[in-house]
Amino acid sequence: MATIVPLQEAIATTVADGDTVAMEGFTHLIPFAAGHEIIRQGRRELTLVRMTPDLVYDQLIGAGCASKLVFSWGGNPGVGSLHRLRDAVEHDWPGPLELEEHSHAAMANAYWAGAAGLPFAPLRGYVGSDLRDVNPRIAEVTCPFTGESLAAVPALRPDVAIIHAQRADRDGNVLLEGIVGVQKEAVLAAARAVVTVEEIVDDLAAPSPNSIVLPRWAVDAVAVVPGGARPSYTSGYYDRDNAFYRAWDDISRDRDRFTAWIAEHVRREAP
Amino acid sequence: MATIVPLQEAIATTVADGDTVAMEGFTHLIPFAAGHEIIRQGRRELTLVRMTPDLVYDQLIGAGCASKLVFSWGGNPGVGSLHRLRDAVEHDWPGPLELEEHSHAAMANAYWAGAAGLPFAPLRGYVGSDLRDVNPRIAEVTCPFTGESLAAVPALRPDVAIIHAQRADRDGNVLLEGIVGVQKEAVLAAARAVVTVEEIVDDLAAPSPNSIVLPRWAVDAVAVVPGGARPSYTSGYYDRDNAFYRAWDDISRDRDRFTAWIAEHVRREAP
Amino acid sequence: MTTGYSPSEMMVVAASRALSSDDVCFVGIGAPSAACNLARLTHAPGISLVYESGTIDTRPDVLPLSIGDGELCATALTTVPVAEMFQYWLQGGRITIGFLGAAQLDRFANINTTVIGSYDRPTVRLPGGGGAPEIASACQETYVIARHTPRVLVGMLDFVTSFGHGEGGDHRRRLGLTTRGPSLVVTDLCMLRPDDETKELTVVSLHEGVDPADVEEATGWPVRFAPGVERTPSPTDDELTVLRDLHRRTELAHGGPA
Amino acid sequence: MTTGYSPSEMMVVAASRALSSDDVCFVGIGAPSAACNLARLTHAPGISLVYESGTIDTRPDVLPLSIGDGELCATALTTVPVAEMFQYWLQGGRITIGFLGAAQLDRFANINTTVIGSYDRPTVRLPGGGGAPEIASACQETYVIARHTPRVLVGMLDFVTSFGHGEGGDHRRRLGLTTRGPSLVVTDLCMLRPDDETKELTVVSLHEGVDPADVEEATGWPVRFAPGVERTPSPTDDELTVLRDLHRRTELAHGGPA
Repeated sequence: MATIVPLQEAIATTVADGDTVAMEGFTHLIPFAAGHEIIRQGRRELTLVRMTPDLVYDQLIGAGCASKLVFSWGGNPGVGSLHRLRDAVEHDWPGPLELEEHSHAAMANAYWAGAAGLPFAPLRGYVGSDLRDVNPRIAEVTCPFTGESLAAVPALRPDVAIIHAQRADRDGNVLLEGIVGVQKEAVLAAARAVVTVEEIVDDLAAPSPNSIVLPRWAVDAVAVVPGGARPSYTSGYYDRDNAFYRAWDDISRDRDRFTAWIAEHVRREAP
Repeated sequence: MATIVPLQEAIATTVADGDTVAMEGFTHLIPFAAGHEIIRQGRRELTLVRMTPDLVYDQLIGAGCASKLVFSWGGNPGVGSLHRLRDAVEHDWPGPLELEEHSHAAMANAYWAGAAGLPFAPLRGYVGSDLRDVNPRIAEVTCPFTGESLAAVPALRPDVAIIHAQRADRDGNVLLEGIVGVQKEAVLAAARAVVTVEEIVDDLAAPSPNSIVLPRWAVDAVAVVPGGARPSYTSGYYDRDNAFYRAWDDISRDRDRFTAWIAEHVRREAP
Repeated sequence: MTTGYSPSEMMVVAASRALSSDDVCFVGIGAPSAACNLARLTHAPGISLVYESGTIDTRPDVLPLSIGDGELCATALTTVPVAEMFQYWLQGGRITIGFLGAAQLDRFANINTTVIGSYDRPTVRLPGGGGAPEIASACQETYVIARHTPRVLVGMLDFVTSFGHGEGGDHRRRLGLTTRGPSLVVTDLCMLRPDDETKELTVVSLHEGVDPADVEEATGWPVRFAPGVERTPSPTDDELTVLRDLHRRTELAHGGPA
Repeated sequence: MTTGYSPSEMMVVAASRALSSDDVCFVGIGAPSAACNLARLTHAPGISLVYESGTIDTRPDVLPLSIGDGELCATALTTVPVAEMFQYWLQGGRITIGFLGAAQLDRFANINTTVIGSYDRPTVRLPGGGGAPEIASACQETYVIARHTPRVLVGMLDFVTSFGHGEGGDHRRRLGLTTRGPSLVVTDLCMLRPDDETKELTVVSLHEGVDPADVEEATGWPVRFAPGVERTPSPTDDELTVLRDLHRRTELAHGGPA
């Protein structure tokens, strides 16, 4: 059942060293503030799960929080590489990073299976792709009716899912709208769920009966963090800071400059 | 690609004798007018698919349109039996009716698999149920990761799906809202899709970016039929005619009275 | 039986008392819906009611006639597609209590809602399983509400639609089920719970005015009584008032008795 | 090369011409997005553009910098969750044309977007497959857009991220694929299509000012030319105007060149 707590407490009570953590958000609603809090709390040996490791994972990886990454596309969208991710994979800095690499379809299906309480998801996927050879967690399953062979991926079941949403009500029911990505699936697949929100309101004021609403009993902690998705965006609140995404290319290219940036903008600054 | 045509043409060009037809709608938005048109056109030997055969299937069965029913709950909700369905199963009137019987979870998953282009769906289902013994289309599949045995059902892939929706725009894009049931899945699982709507509008005016909208290229025929879901309801347009649902219990109990009702209210009356 | 309330009212009130504000209930139409909404309007205001039509945390002012009434959607926190309801919310293990009705119920709380007689040529074709087979396996526990007659509580089911405790003992565990299964049966005569060991339904509480002999006579097997069987407290004035108001609003809304 | 437009503009214009109003395109960021939106704003107003972030039939006024830009959602007919996008819309077979980019491309239009060098210790770690492996198999056909250099069009891929025609011939059919696969590759020098029989990419059209020798030099394998190779018509004034307006609006909106 959701409790409304400060961000520091939300992270401290849900994320431990060695946990598997899924911070989701598909360009939209990326939980940057929560990621920064994990860096401040100095978590180590995390397995980070995310379809599109964005700047937030580049920062967590560069800050030494992660030992493994489960992902399907790791770039700075429209800009280029994630240099901290590349440095970890290419040069083991600040430490080695194990990769479990999927396609988007497989990751989305793996979250789906986790949310649906299934041990695996079948998909028509990976046909002819070498990803099958480098990821032992891609298997086959045979249709019992047609005999067709399909790909199978194990359900994702993170210890913690962390997402950002537009708002919650005072009971902790959460609303998100716009591009909703795989956030609902990540929350339902995880053992614990943390949601940062722009604001707490009396009434969620769902624009239609079919918006994505997560009931309070599907969430563990809600923390109010206005701007918690910056430099990504929150539809209805603020736009994506494209200039920062471009600037990150330079900031992150150099280890020292990156470290200085984290020290100044993350470690020193609590929200 | 959707074309906007009269109901008579929509049914005549999509539904043939022997077809598998799924008319969906979960209490809400049941496509009665389209069902009546099928009766008027005298279709025979249909396999009718529907999670909850409602009065509309009682009418189609009693009128002799169906030779098989794929379903998971066949009653008059809150009232009692579907007498025409029972008469067909118990006494072969007006002809024998083969049953393929599932649970709701299995039917919903089977539509999901059809929409998702998969040959089957895995589910945690039917544990300890005798339904496994009477339905050969319930199989087992083993998780390639955990070794767990799960139930599997074959994808539903109807020849035609027929639904009712609130409105379409002039291009044939369709919007439904409220209780949306399995209509999206039925439409996407089917080879052909027919949608009756309350009205054609210039702008769908979706209340949120996440309402259920079926793009014009997922639909074959759209027919304007105001009141096309009566005596069920269309959220935002008219309420459920609960009195008719109660009255149906008497009308349908007797073969002659049923036949007279169909002659007067369905065969004689084109919309 | 004391006057002032009907056995059916007693049944609904007794069922409602078994629910708490922390519960997330998968609710069926009829008596389960009445019990869940009575609980919500009395001692369990925080309870979350989920209907298989996709409505989550709904607060209907009148009882639904059908599982997909507009009232359920209009008063819900959110409404999801039916496939999602069964995949994420039921199968995903989010429901604490599933409420089931039964045409036939056996001593291990297995349920038949499919056929009376043979499957291929039934005497009575019942509506079928609907959501029940998976409600019975996926919810953390299930409550059953049934009229107490020998035609309902039978010695042997004609068909097992929804698995309860099977042949008793650890049968659920042997089938790989990790959920608790039927933990309470409420009838218009009494309340029964499965024995800890054998899982056979055992009378734990008799409603006001009901004798053990009444229950024995109305049960299709030699029914057992728990040591120190209790007396179900009669409905309170508040419970009866709220329940009757609910039914009155429902009749008005639906144009006839529900 | 004639003046008045860049090779990159020629590439985007040539790709856009291959699209029609009846197409439903699964669009990637960058050149594919420019080509699809150019088609929508010129000769194919009915085209439906689908982005993997869940936006269906979107009509952005500026090109998205990322696949989940708010502009895509705000101008979409509808937006669906990402799991649904991959399950119902891509895997469900609803997409006529998938657009792919490539870090490396071989003569059978197989694509590498994973690593340069070895997988375990790469020289360059590329972003990875994203949606491409299934776009390559589930769409009715795919178009590839790539810069024409020997580092992109290579003799041998370091890694097959997305399967094209495999080893050629009926390799797709042997793997159970019923879709057509890559049917067109558009570069900044020319257009290539797979040979009907062998499936090897064959130059079918040279852009204005490009000689066969230019293409041979820029291709990492001994590239074949179709008999009667054509000359790609230069961009029209209208195409260039619309494309440049699109880029100008995009730069303004994103605060820098896209």
